Amino acid sequence: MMNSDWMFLGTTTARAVFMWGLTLVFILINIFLERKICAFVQDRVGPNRAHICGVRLFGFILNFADAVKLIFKEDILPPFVNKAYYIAAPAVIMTIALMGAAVVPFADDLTVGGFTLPMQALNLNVGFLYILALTSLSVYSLVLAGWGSNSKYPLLSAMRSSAQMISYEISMGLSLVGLVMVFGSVDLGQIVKAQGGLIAGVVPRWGIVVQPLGALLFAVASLAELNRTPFDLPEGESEIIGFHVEYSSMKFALFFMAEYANIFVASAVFAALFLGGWQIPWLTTAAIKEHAAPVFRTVSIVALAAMMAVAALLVRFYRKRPYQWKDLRRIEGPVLLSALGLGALLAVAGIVASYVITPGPIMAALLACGLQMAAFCGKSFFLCAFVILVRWTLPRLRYDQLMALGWKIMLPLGLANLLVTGLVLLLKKG
Amino acid sequence: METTWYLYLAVAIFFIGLFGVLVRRNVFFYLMSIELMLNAANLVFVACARQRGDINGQVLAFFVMALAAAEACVGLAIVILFFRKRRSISLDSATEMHS
Amino acid sequence: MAIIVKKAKLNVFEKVYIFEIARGIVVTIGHFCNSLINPHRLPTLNYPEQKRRLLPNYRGRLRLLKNETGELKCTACLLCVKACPANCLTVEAAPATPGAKRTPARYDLDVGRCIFCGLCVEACPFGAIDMNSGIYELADKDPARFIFTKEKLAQERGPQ
Amino acid sequence: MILREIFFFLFGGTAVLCGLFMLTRKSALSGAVSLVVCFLSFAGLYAMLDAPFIAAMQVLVYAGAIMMLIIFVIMTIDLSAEERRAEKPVIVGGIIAGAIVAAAIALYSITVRGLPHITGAARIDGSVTHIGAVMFSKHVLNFEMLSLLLLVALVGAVVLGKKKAKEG
Repeated sequence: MMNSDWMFLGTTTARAVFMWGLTLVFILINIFLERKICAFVQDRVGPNRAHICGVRLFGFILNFADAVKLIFKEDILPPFVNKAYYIAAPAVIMTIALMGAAVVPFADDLTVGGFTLPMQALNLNVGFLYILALTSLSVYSLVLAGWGSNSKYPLLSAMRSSAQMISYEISMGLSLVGLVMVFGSVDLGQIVKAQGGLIAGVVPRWGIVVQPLGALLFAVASLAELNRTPFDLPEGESEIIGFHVEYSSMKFALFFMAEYANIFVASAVFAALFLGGWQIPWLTTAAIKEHAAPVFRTVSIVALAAMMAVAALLVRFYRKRPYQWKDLRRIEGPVLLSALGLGALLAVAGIVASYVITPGPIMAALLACGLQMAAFCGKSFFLCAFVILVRWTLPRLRYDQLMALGWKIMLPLGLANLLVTGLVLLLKKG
Repeated sequence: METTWYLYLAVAIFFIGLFGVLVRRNVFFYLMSIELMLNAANLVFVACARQRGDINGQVLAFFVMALAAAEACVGLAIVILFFRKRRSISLDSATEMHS
Repeated sequence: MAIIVKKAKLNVFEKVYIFEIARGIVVTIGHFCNSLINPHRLPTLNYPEQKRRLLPNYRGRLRLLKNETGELKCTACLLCVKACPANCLTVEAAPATPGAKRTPARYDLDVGRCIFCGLCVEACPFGAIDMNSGIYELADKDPARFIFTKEKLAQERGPQ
Repeated sequence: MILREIFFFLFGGTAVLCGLFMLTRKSALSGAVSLVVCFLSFAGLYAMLDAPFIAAMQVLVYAGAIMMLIIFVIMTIDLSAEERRAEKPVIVGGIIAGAIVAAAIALYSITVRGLPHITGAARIDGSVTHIGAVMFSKHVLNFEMLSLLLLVALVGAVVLGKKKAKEG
């Protein structure tokens, strides 16, 4: 193999591993967000016990305790199940969830020393068709779980959920066609690049601006595909029984990990299609590269301000708290504050460095890449938080309402959106 | 990869489908075997499209897929209707045209 | 007779539903932000660190009361044992000595069985026992420690 | 390149094995699931043949829609009674058919052997843009007819599947 081949293989693997790792990290983040947002919306405290050396990271550490608990739980294989399907179902859904983020670009093409790397694990030219295909495959997991459990309730739930997912897939695909017509590509990388411009020099040309109805339809359809709350009939933890009642231990956990991974994938795809992906509004890649030092300075100042704000909140909480901790948690405050202080020092160092050092082209490119990755992750994070917030806001739909929404409202709206988009494009052309 | 190999594969798949149509009396297997045969035809289309450098083969394959979707849709509706009338899905019990 | 519930008439904004959803989300975001900025104001009690203020008639673990001279008021009349629906009390009287008051030789409470109903307190004619000891942290790993003897019941004094 | 051959045999072998597996299943759902795997490996073959759009469509339409529909119907129809009354294997027919298949494959191999070995030399652009351009210019009438066919199938399926108010 030639050197460039190795280079290609290495960078591709690195990109794939990055996206994979990001999905896994976001599983943890989403579980944390689910718990904490739920608690705060309901005026509760949320997880605040599990700690490592006293540091609880606002409840994030509970994830690890949870993982340990689930791994060491007894793994029950019920006697009359169809073993192959029963075991395959969680594996299938988890595999598909981890594959989903591969086509989402997370930064602009990185040009370093003559090499141009597309910052996308898999730059397919079928783009979101890949995501639609994966979505349609994930239905099989529910079907296999329902059938393999050899029990009535999972089977009923599997039928319910497969009907739901098939119905909403259509709306999902249809809501994206308008976007594709506007940007003229199905490749997510191209779509994100096309969103870099400005409309009338002010508003970023994001998908949500040019296709508001499409964005709404896609958001609703992806919520339905995710089996998240207004549409969580497949899971229905409180009233109706989900397809995974017969599962236990890590197999059960895999379903939920896949759900949280899918939340990230859906958020990332939504961010890429409608919120400009890695695009930072009013700041193109060229602009970042040109004004690397001032951009870096601004970022450092913003980071410094954010850390100060967090530190202020923390100090306020520790001072107003009406009780004292007697265990290791009493060192948490100093540890967190000193970590924030270290971060603040780094930010100050960055501000100073931005005056002293003039960055070369490689550093500027890396800076642009890093900033765009941060923008992408930030957008995904907020969308994940939004998805979770929606869960704690809206009640569940009834089954007939669900089907009526999918077929009688979303499908006609999607078609109307398509028609209007086509007309506008036609009028614009000539 | 030689196109001929793809053609061999398509033949094998086609005959598996044909065999299924001939042997199985369960109507679901019947339908699935038909899908398998259609897929074999699709494989030939796509392979030959690559061979000739002609995109029309792929377009045809796409059309076949849409056709298969229509066929499965109507076929399954008939299966449901048939099951409602006869409580059976064996083709052997479908020996008369009207009920 | 069936009651026919009339559906409320919805105006256009409510029918479109999206705006109502947005309003709901604003409400939850408000609660979220409020909890994020003022976590110390959340009504949750951090239990082992913070303790609930008990009401005066809160029924905690039974305790034996003493009179002014420091002797148990209990006369081992066994009325509490009779009143107990859960059979958690075991009382034996000490051998009688002439001239002196009867005292219990044994007064065992099995809190594993106790249902904290307070009937024993009501049954006691001498006011020798009460339940407003404020002792409620009774969980233990060893069932043997659920049995409280006379000494233990008499010595611990909660609030009031 | 050896990688292409490995993948060809991987996908092709999976397709053939899953097809055979499908034939020998007693339960319709097992057959359907193995056919899904078969179709997925077909998608892999299409992707190798410079047809990413067809590969995506294979997964979307065949695995995602058609097979899902079949599985859905299998789950809807109560098969327990049907499956208990095991399907009578058509042994004689099977043997005859097998013989025909073997003969046909032999015949086909002989005829193909006569042809020059053809290799995929030309690379074509199977992207959505290209296919779409061809589909909506040269084949636009076919496309419209196909959409009409799908509509007719949709209406037909609804009419057929509709429960009559009073079934005789």
